[in-house]
Amino acid sequence: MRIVVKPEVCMGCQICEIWCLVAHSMSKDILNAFLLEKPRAKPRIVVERNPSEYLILQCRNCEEPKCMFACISGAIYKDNGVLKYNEEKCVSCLSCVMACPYGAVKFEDGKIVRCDLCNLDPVCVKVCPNKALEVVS
Amino acid sequence: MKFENVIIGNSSAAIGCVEAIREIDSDADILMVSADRQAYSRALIPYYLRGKIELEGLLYRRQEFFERLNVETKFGIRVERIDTNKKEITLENGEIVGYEKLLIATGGKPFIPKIEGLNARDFFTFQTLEDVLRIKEAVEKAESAVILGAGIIGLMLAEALVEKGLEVKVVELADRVLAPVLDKKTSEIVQRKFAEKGVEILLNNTILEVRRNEKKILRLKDGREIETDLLAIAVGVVPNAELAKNAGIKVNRGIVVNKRMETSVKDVYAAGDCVEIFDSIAKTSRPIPLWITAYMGGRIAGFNMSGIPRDLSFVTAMNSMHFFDYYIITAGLSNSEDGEVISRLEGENYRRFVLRDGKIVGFIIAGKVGRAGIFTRLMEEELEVSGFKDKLLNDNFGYVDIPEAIRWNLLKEKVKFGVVRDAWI
Amino acid sequence: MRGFEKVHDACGLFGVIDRSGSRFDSDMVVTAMKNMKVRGNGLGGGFAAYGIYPDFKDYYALHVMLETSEVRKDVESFLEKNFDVVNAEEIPTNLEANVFRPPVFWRYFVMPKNDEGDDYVVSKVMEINTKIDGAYVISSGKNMGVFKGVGFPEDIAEFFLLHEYRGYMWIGHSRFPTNTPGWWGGAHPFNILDWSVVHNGEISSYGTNKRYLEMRGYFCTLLTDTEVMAYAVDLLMRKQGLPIEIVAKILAPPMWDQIDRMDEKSKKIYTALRITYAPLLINGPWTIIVARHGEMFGITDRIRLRPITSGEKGDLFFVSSEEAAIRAACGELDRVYTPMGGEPVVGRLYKFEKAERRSQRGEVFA
Amino acid sequence: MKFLLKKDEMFSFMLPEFLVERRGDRCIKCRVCERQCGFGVHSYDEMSNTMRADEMKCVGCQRCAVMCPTKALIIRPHPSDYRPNANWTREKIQDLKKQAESGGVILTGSGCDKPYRIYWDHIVLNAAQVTNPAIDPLREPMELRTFLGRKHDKLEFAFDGGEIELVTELYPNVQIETPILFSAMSYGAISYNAFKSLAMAASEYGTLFNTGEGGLPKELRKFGKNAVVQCASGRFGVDPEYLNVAAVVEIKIGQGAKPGIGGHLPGEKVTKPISVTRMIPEGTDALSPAPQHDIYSIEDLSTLIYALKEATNYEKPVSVKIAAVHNVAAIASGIARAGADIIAIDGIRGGTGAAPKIIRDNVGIPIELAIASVDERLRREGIRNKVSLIAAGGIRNSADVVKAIALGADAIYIGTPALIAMGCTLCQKCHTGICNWGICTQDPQLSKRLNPEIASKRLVNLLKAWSNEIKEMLGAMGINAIESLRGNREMLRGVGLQEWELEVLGIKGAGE
Amino acid sequence: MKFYDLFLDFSRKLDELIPRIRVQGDLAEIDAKDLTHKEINDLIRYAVFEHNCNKIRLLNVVGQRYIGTRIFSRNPRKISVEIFGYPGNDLGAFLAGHKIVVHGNAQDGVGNTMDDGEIIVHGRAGDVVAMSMRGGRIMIRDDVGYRTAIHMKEYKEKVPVLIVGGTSQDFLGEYMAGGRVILLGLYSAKHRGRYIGTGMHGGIIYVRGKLEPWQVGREVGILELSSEDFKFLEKHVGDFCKEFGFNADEILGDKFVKLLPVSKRPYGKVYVY
Repeated sequence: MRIVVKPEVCMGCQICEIWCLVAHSMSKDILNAFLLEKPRAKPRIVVERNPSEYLILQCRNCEEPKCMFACISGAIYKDNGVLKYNEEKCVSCLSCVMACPYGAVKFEDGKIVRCDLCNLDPVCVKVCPNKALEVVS
Repeated sequence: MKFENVIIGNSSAAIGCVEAIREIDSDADILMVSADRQAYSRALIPYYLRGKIELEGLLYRRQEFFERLNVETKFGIRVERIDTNKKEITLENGEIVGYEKLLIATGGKPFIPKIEGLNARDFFTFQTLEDVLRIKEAVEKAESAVILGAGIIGLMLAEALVEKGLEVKVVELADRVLAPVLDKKTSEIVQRKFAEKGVEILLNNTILEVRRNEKKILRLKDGREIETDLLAIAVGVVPNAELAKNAGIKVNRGIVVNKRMETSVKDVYAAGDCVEIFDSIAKTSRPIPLWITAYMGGRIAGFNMSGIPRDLSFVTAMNSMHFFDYYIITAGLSNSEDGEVISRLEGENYRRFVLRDGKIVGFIIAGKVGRAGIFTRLMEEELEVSGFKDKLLNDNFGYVDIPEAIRWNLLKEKVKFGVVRDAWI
Repeated sequence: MRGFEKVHDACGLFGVIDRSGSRFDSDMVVTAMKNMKVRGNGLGGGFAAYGIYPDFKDYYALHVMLETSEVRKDVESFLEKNFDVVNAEEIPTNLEANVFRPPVFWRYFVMPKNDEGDDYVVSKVMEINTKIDGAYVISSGKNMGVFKGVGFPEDIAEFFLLHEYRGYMWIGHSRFPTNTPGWWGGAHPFNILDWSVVHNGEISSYGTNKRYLEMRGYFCTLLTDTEVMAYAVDLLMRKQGLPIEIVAKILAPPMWDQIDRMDEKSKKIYTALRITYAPLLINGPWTIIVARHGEMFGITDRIRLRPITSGEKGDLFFVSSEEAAIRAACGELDRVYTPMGGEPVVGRLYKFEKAERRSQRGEVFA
Repeated sequence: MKFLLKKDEMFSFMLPEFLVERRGDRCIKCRVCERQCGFGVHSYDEMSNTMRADEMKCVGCQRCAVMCPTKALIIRPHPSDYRPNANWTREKIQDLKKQAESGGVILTGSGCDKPYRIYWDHIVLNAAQVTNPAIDPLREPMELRTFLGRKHDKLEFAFDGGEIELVTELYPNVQIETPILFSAMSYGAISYNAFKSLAMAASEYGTLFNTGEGGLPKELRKFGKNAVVQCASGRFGVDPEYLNVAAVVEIKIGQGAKPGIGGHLPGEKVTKPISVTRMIPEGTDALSPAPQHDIYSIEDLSTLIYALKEATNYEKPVSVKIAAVHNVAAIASGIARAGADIIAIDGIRGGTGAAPKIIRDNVGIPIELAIASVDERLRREGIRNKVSLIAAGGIRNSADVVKAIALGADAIYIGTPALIAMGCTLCQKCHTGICNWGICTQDPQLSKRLNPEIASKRLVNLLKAWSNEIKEMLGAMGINAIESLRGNREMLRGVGLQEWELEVLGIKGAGE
Repeated sequence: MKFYDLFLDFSRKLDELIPRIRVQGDLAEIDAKDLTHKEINDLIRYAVFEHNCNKIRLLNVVGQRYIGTRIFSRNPRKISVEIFGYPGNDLGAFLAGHKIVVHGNAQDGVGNTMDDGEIIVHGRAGDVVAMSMRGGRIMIRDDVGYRTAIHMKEYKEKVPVLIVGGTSQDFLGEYMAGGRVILLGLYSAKHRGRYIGTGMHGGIIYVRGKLEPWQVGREVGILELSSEDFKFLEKHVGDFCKEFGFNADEILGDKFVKLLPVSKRPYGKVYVY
C-alpha cells in the first residue's frame, strides 16, 4: 500500500500534518500535543511550500525501498509489504536521507523522522477534509 | 554437495543477493560461506567504538534471518579456491561444494602503504569486528593516537577516539581532509570542527617511518617526529579479489563485472567492495566501496542468478557522513570544478551543485542536509535543472520547485523489477 | 374555486347488466345494495338505470333536481330557449319513504335546437348547474336516468318507486360521507349524457384532476370528488374516443418501474399515456363503476386500496364492492373474479362483442 | 495582520462586519486558518508568536471556523454598531459609506436577503386521515418521475389488425427521476469543480443541470444528456454541437436576482480554460447584454425558439427562462404560444454570481405568487399542458418543492441549495472571485478546495434526501405519483395571509 | 384562443413533399413555393442525408426562415445551398460550416450565432446581421440594417469576418468582442450609422470612407491601418470583388480607418465589491 496525494484537490491546508503530529504524540490529544508536550511530536508528513505552491508527500512505501537498501544498521526493514523503522537500531548515519528519492525521510533534532503508515490505517488519509489523500495498493 | 546458489561473503552484497533470490524463488537452495563468524555491518564499527550501539547492534541480520529465508550458512570458514570449470569451490577445511551460480562478495581490505619500520603489531586498521575489539582494548591504556588518513573512516575514528579522551592527531597526504569528495569550503569547516575538539590535522603530510620506545615514534614527511600510543591506518580500502584472480576471473583494480554483475566467467557473479563497476556519472569503471552499491549489486546479481535479467542502471559515489553533529551528504562528482558550479554558504550550511549540460553531476550538501535524496534522483533521471537551478540552493528545495509538468512523473515510483515484501532484521 | 368541499366517503357499489339486452326490474340491484347496508350510513344512495325510457329513446332525458319549486320556471324557460321539449313531468315519488328533506324532481325529454349534439347538451347542463341557483341536472342521457338522494339506497328506491322501471343495466351506490351534510345532489351516481359513475373512495389528486378538467371545459359543481371521474371518463371515452382498456391505463397507470421493464413498443405507448394524461391519474383510494349504454366496467386505483369483485351468471354480469352482494342478488354464480389494481372488468352487450374482441387482442393492455 | 502604518489610502469610515474571536486556550498556531482564508484575514506574527486577524477583511464565510482543527475560532457579526435606527439600518449606512468612498454601483452575490414575505412559510400541507389511507413510501411504490416538455391534448391510437398503434407523435420530452433540477450556474461564475460536480450529480441521480450561459467544456459534453444548455444574450460557447449534445436548450431572457440586467464576467475571471469554453480571448470581459439583441418582441422570441428547434432537428424541448415580474402570467402565456416547451420562472429570491445590490433587492416578485398566477392563467387559456413550468428562486427545502408543485410547477430549479450542499455559506461575496469554499472562484488554488467526488456525492445526497422527503409528504397525502400533486392546490392552505394573497395563490385559508 | 405549434401544426409530412425535390447526382433542386420553413429544412435534410447531395438549389424562396440551420451533423461534410428569391429571418443561424449563397435580398438575423462556413448575399440584408457570429465569413453586397455584428466574438484562430459592400445603420459592432467587420461604403460618400462599436471590447472594424468622431462609441478609438491590416483587407476585399464583380484595386486604393476598442474591460471601474 501507499499513500498518494491527488494534487488536483489537495488544498495545502496541512490538516494531515497536524493530525499526523497528534497521532505520533504521547497524549494523542491535539491540545496537549501542541501546547503541553515537550518536545513536541514530529509530523511524519513532508509539506513542501513555496510562495505559490505546495505539495504534500508521504513515504511512498516503495516496492524497492532505497532507504532500506542504504540502511547500514538494519533499522529500516519491511514486514509484510510495509516499511518499518526501528529507532533503537538506528545510528542516524543519514544513509536513508541520502538515498530516498522523494525526500520522504526527514532528519529533525538529531532524529530520523519517517512515516510509519499508522499501522496501515493512516491518520492523514482519514482526516483529509478534501479526500486528497488516498491509499493505493 | 551441490547448491543452486553459492554466495561467498555475508555482508551487504551477500544479503542483497539472498533477499533478491528469495523474492523470485522461495525454493532454490542457497549456501552462504564466509570467513566472518557473523553477518555484521562493517559500517557500524565506528558507532560501536563510540558506544552508540552495543555489540548486539552490529548484527545486520540475525541468525534467525538465515533460517527464516532457508539459507544454509558456513560462517567462519574461508574459501580456498574456486574451480570455474567444475563449478566447485573448495573450503579451507577441504570440503568441496558444487554450485550452479556463484556470487563472489569478498569485500575489501584496508590499504596499507609502505612505511619504514612498520610491522603488523604496530598499527590498527578499522574495518572488522576484530579490529574494533583490538582498538577498544588498546584505547583503555592509550593517551594519544595518530591516525593516518583523513578520509571518512579515519575521521570517524578520530572523532571516536577524541570522545574517549585521547589526544588525537590525523596525518593526511592531501592538502585538506576528505579531499576526494569535499571541496575546499566544506573541508575547512570539517577541519575547524576537529580543531575545535583539539584534534590536530597534519595536512600535506605522511608517515615515513615508525620507530618505537615506550611509545611509537613516527617520522613524518615534513621532518617532524611525533610520539603516540596508538597508530591507526585508514587510507582506504582496496578490493579483496585474490580468490577471483586465482580462479582466472578477470580482475583490474577489482573484479570486473558488467551491469548484470556478471564476471568474465559464466555463472560467476561478483558484487560489493571486491568489484570495480561503471560509475554512471564519472563514466569510468572503478571500485565504489559503498554499502548501498554493494547491496544493490548483490541484489541485481541475485535477480540475474535466478534467471531474471536485470541491470544495475545507476551507480555513482555517494556518501553520508557526520562529524561532531555536522552532517554532510555528497554524491557524484561532488567537488569537481569542471562544469557550472553553483553554491551557497550560509553559516555552516552549504550547498554546492556541479552542473554539466544543465544536469546535476554532483553535489555537496552540508549542515542542513534536508532531503538530499531528491538530488540523487535528479542525477539518476538526468533531469535538465537549469530552469530552476536557483531554487536548488534553497534549504527547503523540494518537488514543489520542479515544474509541474515533470514533477508528477518524477513522483511516480519506477519499479523496475521485484517487489520487496519482507526483509527482516 | 373557493367554497368547494371535497367529500370523503367509503361506500358500497354494485352494477349488473344483462348482456343479451333483456330488461329487468330493480329487484336485484336493490337487494344487493341492501346487503351492503353497512357500507353506507344513510346519508346517500342512488341508482342509474339504462333502457328505462324506450318510448323516448331518441331524446335526452334530463332528470332535474329542484331545490325549490320557484326555480322550475327558470329551468323550464332555459330549456324552452335551448331545446325542443317533447315531454315534461314530475318524477313520481313516494313521500312516505324514509328519506331526508327531499327536493322536487322533474324529467324533461328534450332535443337540442339546431341539430346540436352531445357537446351542446353538456354545455347547457353545465350552464344550468352553475348559473341557475337551486337546480341541478342529475342525469342527461338518452333512455336512461339517475335516481338518487339522501337516505339508504332501499329508501331511495322506495322514494322513486324504482320497482316500476325496467332496464337492461343497473348500477347502485350506498354512501358513507364523513364530513358533509347530506345533500341530494351529492349522492351517486354522477352522470353526464349517458355516462354514469358510482365511486367508492377519495381522490387525493382531486385538485390536479379538477383543474385539468376545468381547462377542458368541465366545471365541478356538485361538491364531490366523484364528479371528476365522470368528467374524466366523458372526456376520454366520449370526446377522445379512447376504449376503456386505454382509459383504465390513464386513470390507474402502471408504475414506472413496471413500464421500464416492458418491451419497447409497450413502453412507448405507456410512457406516452402517462406523460400526456398525467393530470388524469386518479390518485388515492378508489373504486368506480362506470356505465354507459351497452357497457359497464369497474376499476380500482392502481394499488387497489378499495375493493371490487365481478361475477357472471348466464347472461348476467355483475360488478360489486362485495361478492356477497352479488350472491344475495343472484345466488349461485358461474364465475367470480377479482381484478388487479387498475385492471378493468367489463360487461358488454353481446352486440358489442366485436369491440370486445378487438380490445382483447390488444395485447399491450392485457 | 501587520499593524503597520498605512499610506496613500483613503481612510475608511466603515465598521468591520465580523468579529474574529480566537480562543487562546485552544489555538495551537497551526495556521490552518491563515492558509484557508482567501481574503487574508489571518496571519501569524513571529515576534510575538501569536495569530492575528484583520477583521476589516472578514466576510463571515466561516471557512476558518470550520477548518480549525481545535475549533478555536468564533466568527460572528461585529458587536460594534451604529445607534439602532429602524430606518437607517446598519446595512444601509455601510452601503452608503462604501459608495461615498468609491463612487461605484454596489455589487453583490447570492439571492435577495430582504424580508419580503416568504409565502412558503405561510402555506401548510394536507395529510390523509382515516378516510383515505396514507401511503408508506418506504414499502409501497412512490413515483417522482417527471417529464418536461409539451404534452398533447389527446392521444390517437390505431387498432389495425388487432395491434394497438400509437398514432400521435409525441413532442420531445425529457425524463427526470425527481422534479428537482440544478439551476443555471455557468462555468465562469462558478469553478470548474463546482460545475463538474453538478454535472456528475445530475447524471448520477437522473436529473438535469444547467450550464448557464458559459458554455459546456468539451470534456464535460459526455454529461450532455443531463444538461440544459443555455443560449443567452452573450451566446458564449454556443455552437451547433453544444446545442445538439444537450437534453434541453434554454433561452435565458432573465434571472430572478437581476431582471432586466445583463451579465458581466469580469476579465480577471476569464482564465484560459474559461476562454476556451466561452470562446473569447483570455482576460476579456465577458459581457452578456441585458436583452438578447435578436429578441425585441414576442415574435422575435418565437423566431429564436424555432431557430433552436431547427438547429436541433426538433429533437429537444426548448425552454425559456424569465424572471418573475409583475405581468409574468401574460408573458408566460405569450412564451407558451411562441412555441416554448418549458418555461422556467425565477423569483426575486433567486441567486446570482454578481448583481447590482439595488437591483437584486428591489426588482421582481416572489416565485410563489408568480408560479400560482402563471399556472392559473395558462389553465384558464387551456394551454397549461403545452408547457412545463419550472419554478426557481428561493426554494429552500423539500416542502417548498412540494408547495411549488401543488401551486402548479412541474419541476423546481435549485441553485442556492445546491451551492450550500457543496459548502457555500451565503457570505454573498461571489462577485469578488474569491470563494474560500472553492465554489464561486476561478483561482486554481481555491477551486481545488472543492473535490468533485465529494461535492457530487453531497449533491446526490441532497437530491436523495429531498426526494425521500417529498415521498414522505406525498405518502402522507395519500398520493403515490408526483403528477397527482401538480396543481393540486387542495393540498395547500394559507396561514396568516390576506384575502388577496390567498386569491393569487388560489388556495383556501387554513381551517376553511 | 386556439393553440398552434407554428411549425409542426402547419407543416406537411416529408412523404407528401418529396415530389417537390429533384435530385440530379450531387445536386438537389427544391421548389420552395408555398413550402414552410420546416418543410424546406426537412427536404434539405432529406437530400443531404438520404441522397448524399452536397449541393442544394432552392427556387422561389419567399420569407422562409432558418435556411441551412438544420444541417448540423458530426460528419464534417460541407454542403452548399444556393437560394433564389428572398429568404426569411435567421438565414444560416447556427450554421455549422456550410455555404449559403443568396440571389436576392436577405432579411434580419443573417448568420445568427453562426459557427463556421460562408454566407454570400447578392443584395442587401436586414438587422442584426452576424449577431454573436463565432466563425466563418459573411459577405453582403449592399447595405445592412441595425446592430450589425453585435457581440461578434473570436477565439484563437477562429475569427469571423463580415464584409458589407454598402453601409450599416446604427449600433454596428455593439458589444463586439472579436472578429473583423469591413464596411466598404461603395454606394454613398458618407456613412450614416451612429453609436458604432458602443460597448466594443474586442475585434476590429475597418471602414472605408469618412467617419465623424460622434458616430463612434466612447469605448472605441479610431486608428490608421498597419501593413498587416492591408494584407488582411487585400484578401477579403479581393474575394468580395471577385464574387460581386468590383474592382479591388480601386476600392483598396481609398482611405480606410480602423476602429479598435480602447479596453478589453470597458466597465471595470463602474462596480464596487
